[in-house]
Amino acid sequence: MVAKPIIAAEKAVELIKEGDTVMVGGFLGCGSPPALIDALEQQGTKNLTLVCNDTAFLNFKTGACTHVAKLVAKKQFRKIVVSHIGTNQETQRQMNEGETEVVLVPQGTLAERIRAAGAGLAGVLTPTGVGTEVQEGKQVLDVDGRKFLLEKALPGNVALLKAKKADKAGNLVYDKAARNFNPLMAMACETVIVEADEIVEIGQLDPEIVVTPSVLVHYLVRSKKQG
Amino acid sequence: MVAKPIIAAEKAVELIKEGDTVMVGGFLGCGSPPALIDALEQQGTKNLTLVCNDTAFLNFKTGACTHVAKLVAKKQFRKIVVSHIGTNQETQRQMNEGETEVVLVPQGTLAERIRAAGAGLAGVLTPTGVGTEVQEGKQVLDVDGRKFLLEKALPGNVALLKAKKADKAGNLVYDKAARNFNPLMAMACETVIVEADEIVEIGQLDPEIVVTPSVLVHYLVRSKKQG
Amino acid sequence: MEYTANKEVIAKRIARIFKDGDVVNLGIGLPTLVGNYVPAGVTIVLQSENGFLGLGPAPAPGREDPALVNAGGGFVTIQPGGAFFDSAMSFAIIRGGHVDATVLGVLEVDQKGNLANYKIPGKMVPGMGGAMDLTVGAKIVVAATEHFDKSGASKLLRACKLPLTAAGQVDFVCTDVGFFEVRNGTFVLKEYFKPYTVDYILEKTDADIVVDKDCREVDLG
Amino acid sequence: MEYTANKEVIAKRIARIFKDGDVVNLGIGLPTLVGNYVPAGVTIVLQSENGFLGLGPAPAPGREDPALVNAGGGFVTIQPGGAFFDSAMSFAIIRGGHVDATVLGVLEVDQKGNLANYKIPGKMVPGMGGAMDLTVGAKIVVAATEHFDKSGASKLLRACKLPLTAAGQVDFVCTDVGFFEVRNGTFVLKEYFKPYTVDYILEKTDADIVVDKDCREVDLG
Repeated sequence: MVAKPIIAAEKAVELIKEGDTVMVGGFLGCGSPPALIDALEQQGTKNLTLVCNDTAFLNFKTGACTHVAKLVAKKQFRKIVVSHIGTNQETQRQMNEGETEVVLVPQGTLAERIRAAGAGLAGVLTPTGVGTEVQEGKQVLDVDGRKFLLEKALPGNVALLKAKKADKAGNLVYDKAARNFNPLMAMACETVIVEADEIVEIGQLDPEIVVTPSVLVHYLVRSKKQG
Repeated sequence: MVAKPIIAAEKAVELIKEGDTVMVGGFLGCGSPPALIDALEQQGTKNLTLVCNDTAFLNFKTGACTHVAKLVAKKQFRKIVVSHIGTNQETQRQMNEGETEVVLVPQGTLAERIRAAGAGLAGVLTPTGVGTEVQEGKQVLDVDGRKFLLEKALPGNVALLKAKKADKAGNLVYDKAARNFNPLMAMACETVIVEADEIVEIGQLDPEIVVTPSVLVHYLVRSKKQG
Repeated sequence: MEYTANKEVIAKRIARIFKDGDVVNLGIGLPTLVGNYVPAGVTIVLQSENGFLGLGPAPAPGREDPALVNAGGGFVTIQPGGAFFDSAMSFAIIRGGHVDATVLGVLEVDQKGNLANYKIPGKMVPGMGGAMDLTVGAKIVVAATEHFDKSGASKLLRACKLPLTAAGQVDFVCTDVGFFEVRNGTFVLKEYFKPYTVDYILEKTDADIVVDKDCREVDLG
Repeated sequence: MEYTANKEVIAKRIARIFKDGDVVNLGIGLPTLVGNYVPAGVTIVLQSENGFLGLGPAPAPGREDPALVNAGGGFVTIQPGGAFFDSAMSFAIIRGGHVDATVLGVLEVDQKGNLANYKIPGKMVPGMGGAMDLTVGAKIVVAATEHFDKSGASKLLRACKLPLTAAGQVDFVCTDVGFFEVRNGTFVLKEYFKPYTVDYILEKTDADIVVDKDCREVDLG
């Protein structure tokens, strides 16, 4: 098995170029990679497209601003593809004022579209969204008398992921509900960067419990937890 | 968490009725449930449709006949949906002589069709099989200038699966390469019956390493290994 | 008769829908309360769409785990026999019909079973999150809502005006005045809750309601 | 010059294609031999489509594990750093372009990059197994075949007659007489193997062949 480069977060985000589609793991921040997000904010790259479950927390009153919300606040995205923005007032403001294109995707459809990209499928036929605004502009197919939307694969350039533990080959396991979109995004991006709380030697992860196999991972970054 | 019934293999296969579509886990028999297959052979139910990766081993010269090949030999299937029959001379004979309908499906397409059924999708768009006989009779869709086949979901009535370990709620883990199609078939059938080498109390399986969550499993059967 | 909003009544009634062993997904907010009123002898298994089965109650103070939260980001626990999985598996379970029931909050719900709960154009656009998949995938979809909004307008309508979360997917609507089934394009009143009356409900609700032949008064006090 | 079938030459040459770290899927039969000749200093990671990464050599006698077999059912081992997964993930890896190269056996291969290797109608129909996904998904598809069949007929053709496993997906064909690239609808001869000559190959092969400007003799003896 071949070891993957272990690099600093600041080096890792240099792989992200203006105009790229960046996928960020996590669900309301649970399972998002904090060091990679901070480094991308520091780098300041603009005109990105974000693919994420949501845009985490940003509250004008309390001043709370967490995870990808930091990048939203810095206006690094020209387009945001997520299932939920209800906890981020700034995303709603940018959308309502036409500053940023926000595409709302049903969460299960988002998961399948990302997975499809990673699995070499052009898309899936889902009943979700039939008869709603989500249907607009999409091909509707009749299969055995029922209507389905053709939802196309959603690939990305760079994935920023968070794992609990990685081996040096890039095999990953996650922490409880922090798994969520991370394993799917690992399949769907040209460059996959993983912030891991712990990095162990090759052979120290049981092959039965690996969730993301090494072949899908390109770079490892040590989380600050690890020191 | 609610416990699932633990029943005898003979009782379990009574859930299979003439005309049913039966999915059987395993890859050349590795990961197939021996006690359930033997019980179904004993019961002798006919006119079944088999969905499996392959039809295991049946060799006219050596007399070898393993796993689902036993059911093929007894002519319990009117239709066989698999990716490979090269190791089963009887399946080839039945196909060539028109006794049994054999549908050959590319292995990755078979996996996705089963998964789609379990995931509530009507199908997927795959590039696999474009320009081959597999394309015949299927809708070809052009997505962003490339051709894809619409491969429809493939659901089943009863799944016969093999696990290494189950807890009484029905959470499952598998044994190495014996995993293969088992977790997918667990999603795709109305009734899911699992032959497990070991059945432990609820709470004794780490929720992080469960491969098939309990909600997908309906009955447990003790394998003979367990005594 | 005066209307007093009462979330507890809604949660109590919905909790009686479940059979032992049911797999249930409860939306954030009012629907989450339902979990507190499941009758003794009935065990339900809660699915959390962010990726696990066996959602348990909030942890004791000091025992919070940032990696163990529900779909609203609140700290929770996991029950023995639970399991973690990724978002694709989570929604395969939801969309694939492996969830027995879901309970969802409401902006508007109409007599055709349409539900609107994710968007007030130009005003509030939280997004649909998992709600569109839940309404399409769960075997039983229950809309949980106070009967009237703060201005006193009926939340049960002849036709939703807001963008739909799901078209024709709602099976039951439970409010704090009664329990309704959606059948053939009308609401069917199955139960009215003390102290409200059938006449009160028919008069105040801006929708077509058929009174079930077995309709009865229920006291959820 | 007389032709002698030589699988070893084919395996040796193909093994030189790989870069360090490549993820490779080797078909059953002749392609499996390729694993034995990977040059020192190059580590490849073998993917086994029945569900794991890090396929290792056959175990010592007595150490066979019935749950640890390759896609042909043969006993194997798993390398440190390997991982098991289900068939959907296995083919997501294959179809999704995460496999750098696949080596597949041949019944017929033609100059348009068509491959036939799963069916001789009415005679032998093993089925395509994972081959159709592998040809579509792997970044590089190498067809491995003896140059002639037992009757002496060329296995490289102008156009396949048998049902196709894949249309236009083959990148390279390696036989025991030479190494060919498939380019713009013809075979391009890149190397001829000692003791065969360019003229021998052009004369005996039933297909259009362009001789690459850098074409050279290679000794794989």
